[in-house]
Amino acid sequence: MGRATARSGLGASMKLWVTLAGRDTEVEFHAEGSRLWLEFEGRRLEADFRRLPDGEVYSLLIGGRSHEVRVSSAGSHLEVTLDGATLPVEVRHPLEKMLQSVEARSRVAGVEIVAAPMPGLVVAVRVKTGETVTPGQPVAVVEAMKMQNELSARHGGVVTEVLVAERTAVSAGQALVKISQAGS
Amino acid sequence: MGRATARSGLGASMKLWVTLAGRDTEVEFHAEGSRLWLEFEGRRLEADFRRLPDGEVYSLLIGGRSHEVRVSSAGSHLEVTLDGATLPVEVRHPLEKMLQSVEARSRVAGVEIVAAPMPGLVVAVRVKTGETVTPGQPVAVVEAMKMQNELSARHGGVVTEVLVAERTAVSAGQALVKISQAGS
Amino acid sequence: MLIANRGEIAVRVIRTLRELDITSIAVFSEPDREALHVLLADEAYPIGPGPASESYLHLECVIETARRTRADAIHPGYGFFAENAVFARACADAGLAFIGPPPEVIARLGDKLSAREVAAQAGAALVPASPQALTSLTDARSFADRAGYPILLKAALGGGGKGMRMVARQDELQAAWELARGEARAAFGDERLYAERYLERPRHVEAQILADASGRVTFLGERECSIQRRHQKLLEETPCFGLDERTRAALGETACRIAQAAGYRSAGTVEFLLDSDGRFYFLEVNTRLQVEHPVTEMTTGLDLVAEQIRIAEGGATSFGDQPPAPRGWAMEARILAEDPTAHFMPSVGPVARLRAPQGPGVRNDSGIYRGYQVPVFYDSLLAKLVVWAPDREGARRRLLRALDEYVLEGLHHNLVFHRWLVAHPRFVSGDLSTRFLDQHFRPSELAPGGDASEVALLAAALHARQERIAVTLPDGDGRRGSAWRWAEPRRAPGSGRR
Amino acid sequence: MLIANRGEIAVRVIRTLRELDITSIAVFSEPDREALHVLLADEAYPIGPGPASESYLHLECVIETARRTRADAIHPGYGFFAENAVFARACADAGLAFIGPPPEVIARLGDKLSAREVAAQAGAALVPASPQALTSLTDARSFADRAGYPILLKAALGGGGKGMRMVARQDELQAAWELARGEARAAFGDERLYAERYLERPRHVEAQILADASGRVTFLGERECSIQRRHQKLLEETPCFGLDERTRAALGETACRIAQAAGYRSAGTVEFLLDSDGRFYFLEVNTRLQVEHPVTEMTTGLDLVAEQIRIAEGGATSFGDQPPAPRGWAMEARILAEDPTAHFMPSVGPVARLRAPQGPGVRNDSGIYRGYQVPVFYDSLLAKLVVWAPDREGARRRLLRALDEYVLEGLHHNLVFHRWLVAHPRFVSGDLSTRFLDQHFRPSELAPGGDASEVALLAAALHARQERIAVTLPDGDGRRGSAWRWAEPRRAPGSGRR
Repeated sequence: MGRATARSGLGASMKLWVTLAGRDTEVEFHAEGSRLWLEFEGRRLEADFRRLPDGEVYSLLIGGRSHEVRVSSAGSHLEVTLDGATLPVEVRHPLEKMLQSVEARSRVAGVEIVAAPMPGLVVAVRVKTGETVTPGQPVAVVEAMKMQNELSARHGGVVTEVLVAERTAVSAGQALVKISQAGS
Repeated sequence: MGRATARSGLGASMKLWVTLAGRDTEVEFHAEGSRLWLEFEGRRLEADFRRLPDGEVYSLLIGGRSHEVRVSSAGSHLEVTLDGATLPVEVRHPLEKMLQSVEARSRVAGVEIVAAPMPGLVVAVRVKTGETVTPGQPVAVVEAMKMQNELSARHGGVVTEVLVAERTAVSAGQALVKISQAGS
Repeated sequence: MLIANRGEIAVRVIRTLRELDITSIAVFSEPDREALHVLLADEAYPIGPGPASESYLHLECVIETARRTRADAIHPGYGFFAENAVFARACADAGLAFIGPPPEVIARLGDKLSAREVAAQAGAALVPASPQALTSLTDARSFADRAGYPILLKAALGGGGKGMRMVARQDELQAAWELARGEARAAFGDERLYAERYLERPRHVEAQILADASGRVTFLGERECSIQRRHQKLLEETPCFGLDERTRAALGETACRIAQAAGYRSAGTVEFLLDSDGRFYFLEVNTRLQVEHPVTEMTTGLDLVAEQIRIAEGGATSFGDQPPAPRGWAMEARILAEDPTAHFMPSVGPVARLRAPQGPGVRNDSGIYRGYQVPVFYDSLLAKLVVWAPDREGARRRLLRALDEYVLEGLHHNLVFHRWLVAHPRFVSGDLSTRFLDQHFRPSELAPGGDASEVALLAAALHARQERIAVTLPDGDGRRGSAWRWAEPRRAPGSGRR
Repeated sequence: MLIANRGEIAVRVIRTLRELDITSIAVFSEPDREALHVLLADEAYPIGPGPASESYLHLECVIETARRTRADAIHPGYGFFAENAVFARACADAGLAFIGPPPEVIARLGDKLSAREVAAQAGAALVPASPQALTSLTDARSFADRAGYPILLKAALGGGGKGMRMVARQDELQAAWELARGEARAAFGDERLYAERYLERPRHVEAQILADASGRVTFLGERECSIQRRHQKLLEETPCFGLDERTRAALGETACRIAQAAGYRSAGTVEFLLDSDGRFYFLEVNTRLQVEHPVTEMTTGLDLVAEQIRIAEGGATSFGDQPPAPRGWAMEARILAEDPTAHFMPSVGPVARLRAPQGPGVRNDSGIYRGYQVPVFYDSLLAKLVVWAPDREGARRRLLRALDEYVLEGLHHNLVFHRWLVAHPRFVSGDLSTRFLDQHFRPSELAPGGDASEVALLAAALHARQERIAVTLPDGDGRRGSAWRWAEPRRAPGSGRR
């Protein structure tokens, strides 16, 4: 893979593609003994990436700067937590990236699902099947942690299904109301 | 086992022998639904023993008193840590206890081994093979964590073997000097 | 002493009880079996299932547990029964000392309308408000028409922002009315609302008072609590920046007069709105220990829970007639299980990793520990991060340092929000009001900067490389094959090997 | 700024640097790659293998790292290079500001013998001592014969109890001489010893001073550090119990005069022995930040590291000529990886579980975190637990509460020792001396009480029952078979089943 300039067999030099919020970067690794350099975007920095004993967490020294990061797998991508923020990063082998670029995607469009953002209790459903809702119109109220949260339709359209009754406990992500988007 | 008065199959009632520093107690368990009572030394207390998510640690509510305990296995016995102190406890099935009482033990006697109490560096060996040492006589100095620790013979006798040289790194429990006890 | 509460405040009370050599008795609901207050208390007893109404708010069960465990007294913390006169009376009837003011004082000040009467009689200025509870939406509409929009709807028994809604225009009134009533019913079992005129850019300033058993009232300094979201305080500090000595003294005197007029005992807080012209208006009295009491403890050196207990025992305060002069500056950030990047949506989950900040001038009051599972039933306050320094800028920098140092993973929380807030130029300059977030907060500003993105990119690449190596297997010809760890099936047969 | 240290003190300095917006640059030895100071610093660089002489005490390597990372200044912490004049001079030569006094002051005060000269000239009383370094055992013997036993052998460059031995009788002299020289050589690279008369029941009291860039010296209160084991302080407090105001003032003035006479700059500590008759004798000057500096920070509200940096930048202290009056009482317990039930044997290992105490009046300064592996190469200080309260009894009770709350598992430590100490009647009454442990400490008193034994018995039984159930397997006839988890083979074939 990559440039076959490996000095010492395993991992001496390799390359990966990483993508974060549209930023698409090639990272090349060069290992020499116990030291490791990264080349990316025309720069070259020494890296020391050490798994800490306390969970899925690393200490990363990159060009001397010290960072503590958590990296965890989230389905097809990785999630990196640092300084309290979590960032989704895709990592790909260069070959895989080539293949992906020719792949097409189909999307289920035209249906909006209003879902519970977190576990809680449905205290009100404000719409009925067949009713037309406008963008921003409240459709349900979910109580969680003593606060009542009003959930609204984002795009609006016609309510095709009401999936929960009032006073029902719901889990995070559970669909409450389906709305067929106007025009689709 | 024990009294076969179990109401609900598994674990409804059972008995164990526990020993701590010579105190030898029979503990009988009575489960009723999700509640559990312990009978021991003529007393009966309700217990709620819950494993905490943080390691091998339990929250124990015993007669309402709240304790946080770590219980870990140490070979043939258990070690219970509470309030910063670690106590060794033996737990036995009643049948096993009966069998053990008829067992005899052989002991290797008459040899004293002076061992490194922790990892460190041997900075001095004060005795030679064949030398007679008195009880309390220093035999070696091990430096660890910047302190020099003088190790002495407990019983004394004749040095039969010096197992390390000065300036050697030693690990915890490593034998340094063997002493054949006078009179054995 | 039994503590009829949970979370950080139960832990807070247990600490003082231990220092005073008083046995601490915790109670817990089923999902709270592993909560920190259960672990730290001397004794702990179950009182029912998760919903507060069946456990922490189950009056008979709490009183019965206190009786059964032979407690002499009950500390209610804040929330739950803290401002419930019926509970305070039930304690007295059961021969238990209630750590707080007498039931009739709670009743009189707990009802916002009678509290306003007391305050008015004591000479405090009031924000124009409906003279009694609104009986209908029409009532609310006619008050608003008289006083002018915007108005504020508030639960008569309210507190902590529950059952409170701002109404900017007439067409918002009906929806707000219903939401506020729903919340008031759910939180306090009483759906009565009242309304008041909404000031444009007020600051929320409150006076900490302590009334001893003989009725002597001491003012222990004010707290600035303007940083709020939906009437929920997020960050508090003491003293109040820019408050001149005359206004501070007047505020303290007014608070003491109100407490005296009400026959107050124990620790209490008199809340005011401070207008931009320096005038202040009485808001309400919180007849309990406040969430934000630690900032006052930091500047005065007092333990307010210990003072409450002394007073309940019929004694004087620890300082008699020489209250300590407040020293330096303190700030408190409420660490909530809420995601500030997603409309402050509450979050539950395990505390996967926790390393609280330490070092000079830092105090943590927390109800969580590593591995602890935050339950869904209660409010979202995980911990309070409190700092002290000789001056405001020192405290601000210390808070920022402590926030940077805070490691809390496994659930969403508002640490990035506090970092944004404490670094905000308007916060730095002390230009605060209860509208601060409306005016300045944009969730997009919480997005991590360019440096963080780069670090995340490289960390992900390094992790991928390392995990890949970790699962490599020998391959016959001396080279190695590797498998990717994460779930997505590889598309190219060669891409998983090298 | 580069921090030429590790552990809790490196973390301590990093915290202040962050508050001052100064980039913190950590250095680390190989076994310290995962240490807390590496994680918390802005930047971190390797400087060599585990032994201090090849890393933290490798002068060229430290200076070269500072140069390469374009640091302007080096903070030495305590220990390592903190009192090394050669290092301070090397910093100056490399254009780096050394955070501490000038090299010539370090040299003059660091040598115990010339320090005694300075003190004597400044009018301080001295404990009778050998006028210069002892060149031989014979020298030592003749000093002891003149001054009378017991005597104390001390490393000329010593500190922290290293290279220090008490000699009670003549026949102990030779062994002590050799051990002290060995330790002195290992710790300071200089085996010179001197000797002094050993007072019978003295207290160790020290004065914290701060000398600004213009040479103005301020006394910031004393610290009582009598609780020692082998000359290693274990618990410190401020103020010093029972010290009358006149003696306190005299002590402070003497300390300031000594500092002025030496041309002192930065933070420093003048140590005295306080005899039971109220007279005090100069011991030595520690030309660095002390381990126990936080107790002074608690009562004065100052950040001594920040003050050091201000002074190094050529500025005045933050308080000018109005030093803050110390307020209340502070105590510090040193949490060491030493087993008090086994001759305080050092312990290494992983921090398997950690929950530091929190709440009012508690400060933690710690170099550890959960999962951290304590390495064998450095000293055994894991953390400092510091408390503050308005008075000594309040601070003592708070410390006891915090010690009770402390969860630290995975290696041996001295928490049970501190609990014993802080609850001891002689400690409660303030009857302290440097012989406290010799007189009162019996390891057997650390054994847990009867209640703990009972809880341990029951916990073990419950664990056994639970583990047994946890590994039960279905058995054909609907009953269940179970296997014991621990290693010992079962003897009776039936005993593992029921």
